[in-house]
Amino acid sequence: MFKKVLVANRGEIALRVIRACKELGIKTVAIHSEADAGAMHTRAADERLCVGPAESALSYRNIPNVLSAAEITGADAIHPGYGFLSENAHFAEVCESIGVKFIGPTSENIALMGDKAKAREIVSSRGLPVTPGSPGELKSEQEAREAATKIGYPVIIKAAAGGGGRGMRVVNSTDELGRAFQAAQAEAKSTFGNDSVYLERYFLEPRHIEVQIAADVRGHVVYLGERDCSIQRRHQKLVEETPSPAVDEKLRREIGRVAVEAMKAVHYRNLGTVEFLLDKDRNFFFMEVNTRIQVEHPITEMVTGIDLIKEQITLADGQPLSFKQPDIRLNGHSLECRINAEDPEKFTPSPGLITRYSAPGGFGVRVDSAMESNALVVPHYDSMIAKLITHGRDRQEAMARMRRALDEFVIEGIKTTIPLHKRILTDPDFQKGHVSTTYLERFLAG
Amino acid sequence: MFKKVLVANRGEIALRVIRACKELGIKTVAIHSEADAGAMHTRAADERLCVGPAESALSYRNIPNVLSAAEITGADAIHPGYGFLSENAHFAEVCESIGVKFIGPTSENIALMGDKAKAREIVSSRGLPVTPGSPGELKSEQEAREAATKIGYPVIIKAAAGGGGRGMRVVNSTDELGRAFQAAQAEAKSTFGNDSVYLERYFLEPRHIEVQIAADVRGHVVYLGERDCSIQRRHQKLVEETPSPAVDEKLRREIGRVAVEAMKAVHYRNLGTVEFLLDKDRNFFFMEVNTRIQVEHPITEMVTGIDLIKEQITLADGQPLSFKQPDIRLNGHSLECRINAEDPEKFTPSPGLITRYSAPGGFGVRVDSAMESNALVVPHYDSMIAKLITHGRDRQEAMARMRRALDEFVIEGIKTTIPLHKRILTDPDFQKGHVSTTYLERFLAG
Amino acid sequence: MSRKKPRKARIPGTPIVLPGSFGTKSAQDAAAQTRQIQELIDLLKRNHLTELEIERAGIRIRVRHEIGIKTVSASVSEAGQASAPAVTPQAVPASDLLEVAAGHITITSPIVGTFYRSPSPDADPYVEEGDYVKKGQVLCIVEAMKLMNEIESEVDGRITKILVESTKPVEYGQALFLIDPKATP
Amino acid sequence: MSRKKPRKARIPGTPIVLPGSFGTKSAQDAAAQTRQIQELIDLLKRNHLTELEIERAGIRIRVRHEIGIKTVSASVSEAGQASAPAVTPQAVPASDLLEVAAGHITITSPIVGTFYRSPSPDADPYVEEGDYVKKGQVLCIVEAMKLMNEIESEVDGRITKILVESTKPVEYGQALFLIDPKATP
Repeated sequence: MFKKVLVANRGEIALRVIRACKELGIKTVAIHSEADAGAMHTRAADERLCVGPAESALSYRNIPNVLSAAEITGADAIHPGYGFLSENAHFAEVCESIGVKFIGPTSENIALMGDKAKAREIVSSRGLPVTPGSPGELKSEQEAREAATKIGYPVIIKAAAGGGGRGMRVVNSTDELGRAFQAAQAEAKSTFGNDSVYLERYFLEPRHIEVQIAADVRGHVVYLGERDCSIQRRHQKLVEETPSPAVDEKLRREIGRVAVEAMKAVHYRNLGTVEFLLDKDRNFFFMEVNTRIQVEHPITEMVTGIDLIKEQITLADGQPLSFKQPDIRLNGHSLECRINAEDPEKFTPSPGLITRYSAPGGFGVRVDSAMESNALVVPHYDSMIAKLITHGRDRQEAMARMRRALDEFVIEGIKTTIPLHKRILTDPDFQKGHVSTTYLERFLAG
Repeated sequence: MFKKVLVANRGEIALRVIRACKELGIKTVAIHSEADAGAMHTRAADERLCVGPAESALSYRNIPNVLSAAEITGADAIHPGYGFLSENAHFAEVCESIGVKFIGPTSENIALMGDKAKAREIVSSRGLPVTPGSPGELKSEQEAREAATKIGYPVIIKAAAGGGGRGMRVVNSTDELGRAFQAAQAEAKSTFGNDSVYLERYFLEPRHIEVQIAADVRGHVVYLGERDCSIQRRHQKLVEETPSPAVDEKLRREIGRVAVEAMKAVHYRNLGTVEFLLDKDRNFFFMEVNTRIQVEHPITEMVTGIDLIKEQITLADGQPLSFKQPDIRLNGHSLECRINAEDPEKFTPSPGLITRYSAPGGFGVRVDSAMESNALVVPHYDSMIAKLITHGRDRQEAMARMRRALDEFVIEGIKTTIPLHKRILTDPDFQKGHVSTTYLERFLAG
Repeated sequence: MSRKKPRKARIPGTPIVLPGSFGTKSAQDAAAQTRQIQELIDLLKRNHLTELEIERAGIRIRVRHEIGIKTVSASVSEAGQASAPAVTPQAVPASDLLEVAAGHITITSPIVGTFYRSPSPDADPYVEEGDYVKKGQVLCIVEAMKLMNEIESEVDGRITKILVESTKPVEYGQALFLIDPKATP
Repeated sequence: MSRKKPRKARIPGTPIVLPGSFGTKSAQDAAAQTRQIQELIDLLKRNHLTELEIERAGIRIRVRHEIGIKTVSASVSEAGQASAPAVTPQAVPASDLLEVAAGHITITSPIVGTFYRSPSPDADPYVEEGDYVKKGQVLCIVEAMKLMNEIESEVDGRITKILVESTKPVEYGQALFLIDPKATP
């Protein structure tokens, strides 16, 4: 087993990884930028090291400094968390080359899945359902036009290297295609340095369903149920839950089987998430694979009882999966609300000093956060400051628990999205499970 | 269902009950003494009311004031928590007579189980195993001498109305009996106002195993696994766990069956705990029934997923049990550490202002506490200020999680038992599960 | 201590007596104490507490914020030179409590119940604002568990304020009347 | 801004310059600012932080507590009359940072790596305490990822203190040398 893990991240996920390491008896090294000196994650670790100024490109994303930090502290593995270097195939490769274990999939896995068009192609070639779309990269507007006509409007143009909604354009008719294609290409180029785009059918009111999978070095792959992440604002998830109100046992097994096959096809290792789109007629289509631990992983932990971060670590160490498919039983229901330091109506960031912080507690309530009273929310990074997770015997109980936990949560000094979450949790459509990826937009407008 | 519940308690259990009511959509009334004005439980409730000065006899135990509080606030039920009025049969009876539901067993259940000797007699008469002892009250020293000779030394003399170690005397030989009998009688008289005593065999290094049961008005009784509460100091529990390392599936079913039969014999209603003594040869003996929710109930919630406080409320409302015996599956392992405001070596109380309070979080960690930064631990009541509960897939994981959670727990300004818990959690005997009710005494001496 | 008596009929109200001074030994001490009290008040407000009590070296300071009434009251009692015991389960005797207000005595409810200003719905109120009352005179009834508990005045004086409406619930220690003990008819 | 350069050989150290004053406009302002800084320092210490930065109405205050070195340093920079932007992802230019110490300049490590005082194990150290150095002179090497990065002095002056032992790891921004820029040979 690893003796010392360097955690190449900050905030709640860094703390989450440090906690898992402590429980496994592994020493930890925290890295931090100058803006994060004294942040909770640095105090929780056994060692800490400043790796650069506030800008993440010069600190948390600074590969030479991060690797030097591992070298001089004698860390034998690096956990990248999510964001930053977590889906950087080059970083994973360099780690491997200098003998520091990258806790995640192989660099080949990351590189392959990073090319969304190629990933779709491979999955499709195995006979698995992918969203109807162009087989690969669209070389020209003409190609795009032909593909769109074949698939049928509306379609969506996406950047191959994309994510987070950047480089995407919805096209409703042939008239709109030319301009949209050029705009998407330009945005892909400027955002990702790669103007490669592809095209898919655009679904109205689809659900975002993702399947957590885990794979060991022997090639065993297990799925751990799905997560419904349909509640998004500008492709940023706000509320997640498992099981999905739209997925029954039969559909769960089907989607799970597809996810496992897709991962086997690419010789996937460690943890990953296969994203699907579920349409109103319960057809599901492969979208992409996230090759990192995800923000919303705790809800899967709550219903399976399995610590996914520990599993990542033991899998990276070459150990077999600690469970087999029949061991995975989904107990009850779990919800997660992402609490962001943002104005709950205008969504403008609200960094600053937290003058009072008091997290909810009691049965079925979990808080993953690196905040506390008198902590400073620095403006340089992601605005998510806490994940509030509840678990109940059923969806009703998980929701009731979330409402009372949101009521208990005190964060003063900055604005947060807690009031928005309270509104969502009392919305009749949400309570009935009638949501899709367009739900929040309508909810906010209404 | 009840519209409004008055919570006749304070501290973490009052908050626990208020949380359950909120999740059930029931309004709450907090009562408090003058010393507790502004305590967290009063802020969490919908209404609050001062019922007397600091002394609990004049406030939390003041039956007229508590009932007046229910009357003037229009509460239709009272949850007594543990301690205070929770096992007062008279209080339960008065509640019933004025049409306010007492959330707990019937007053007859409480009265019967409050007489420990009589309870043993009834259980024994059903052919269920009770600790070998006098059949009922010992009228004279001569009766005690005869009973002890029949059972064999060592024996323990206990107050019939007793609890918490008061009025107990261990007798090793016939020479010691006379003095011990008189002393136990005198202490029973002065402590409980009743000099009735009985006598049982005294076991060396037994385990304290208790079974959680739940019963509805139709007479269905279900057991929810056992709790091992062997780690005690002067009969005060410090660490509890479930499942017990000493109980396997077969023994669990046997003890569970006995517990259910005993409760059926007395027409028990609502939640209760049947306490057993488990000797080194895995023989178990009925000791007594606790007719209240217990401090350590959360560990049972963690492994069953069932909210016991909500179950108390719905059962008191006359609803059927929300589960059947086959629904009860014990998932994983759970531990609880009681954090007391005490010197961790001398056990002297340490009331005062908590200058900084930061509770641990993350996966598998639950904190039940009504404390926060700048809260005052008043000297008038119980010293327990927090319950730290962990859950893991197995005992190893629950222990590792407890160690890291204890490391994370920050309580400044007063002394707490956290350092003692850290020592226990790293003790090889504890880690192997080799404990008994004499464990802590030896551990503290060693 | 009258406020500790269990419920029974004719329980006299608990007056809160206003002292001449905080009882400190010098002007310097007084200033330091004022600052300390201000700090406690700030702490109290900042933390949304309703009561805060500190006891150290024979000085006991208690700050209380009645959320309903929106006033801040502070009381100080000095236990002499001897250092106070670490644990003091006893409540402060009522006569040591000070009301930082306009020199009035407060009659508080010794029990939880329902406040009635008259012996029966169609009877006249026991007292009105502006009335002069004698020590021992019945001021009101607090009903609890069907028992009518008459609350008496403990001082001679003039009722300057009736703080609770008839038929309203009252908690333990709730202020019912303000009496000016210096007023004479 | 030299401190933002990616790793390469011969990265000059980042001096921290001591200013003449805090740059405030009047004595009154200065006093208010001192109080404010003191409050920040207290907040910092109370919360075991190592750094706290506040930006408001064109004033930027940054307080930092180097846990290793056990000194408290504070820096203030004024952005003029215009109200500062709410979000400032840019680091403060090095020349605006002030070291509240004995008038010395600190040479810090611009990268994470291993500190070496000499070019090879059997070579003499680049500099010793007491040496006079010229701007541009190599003071040490910080090795990272098998690359030797020479750290140069940015000023003329005398090495008054070497703060790190050879072969020890250093983090980004760690102080390596103190230089007295007023000293002349």
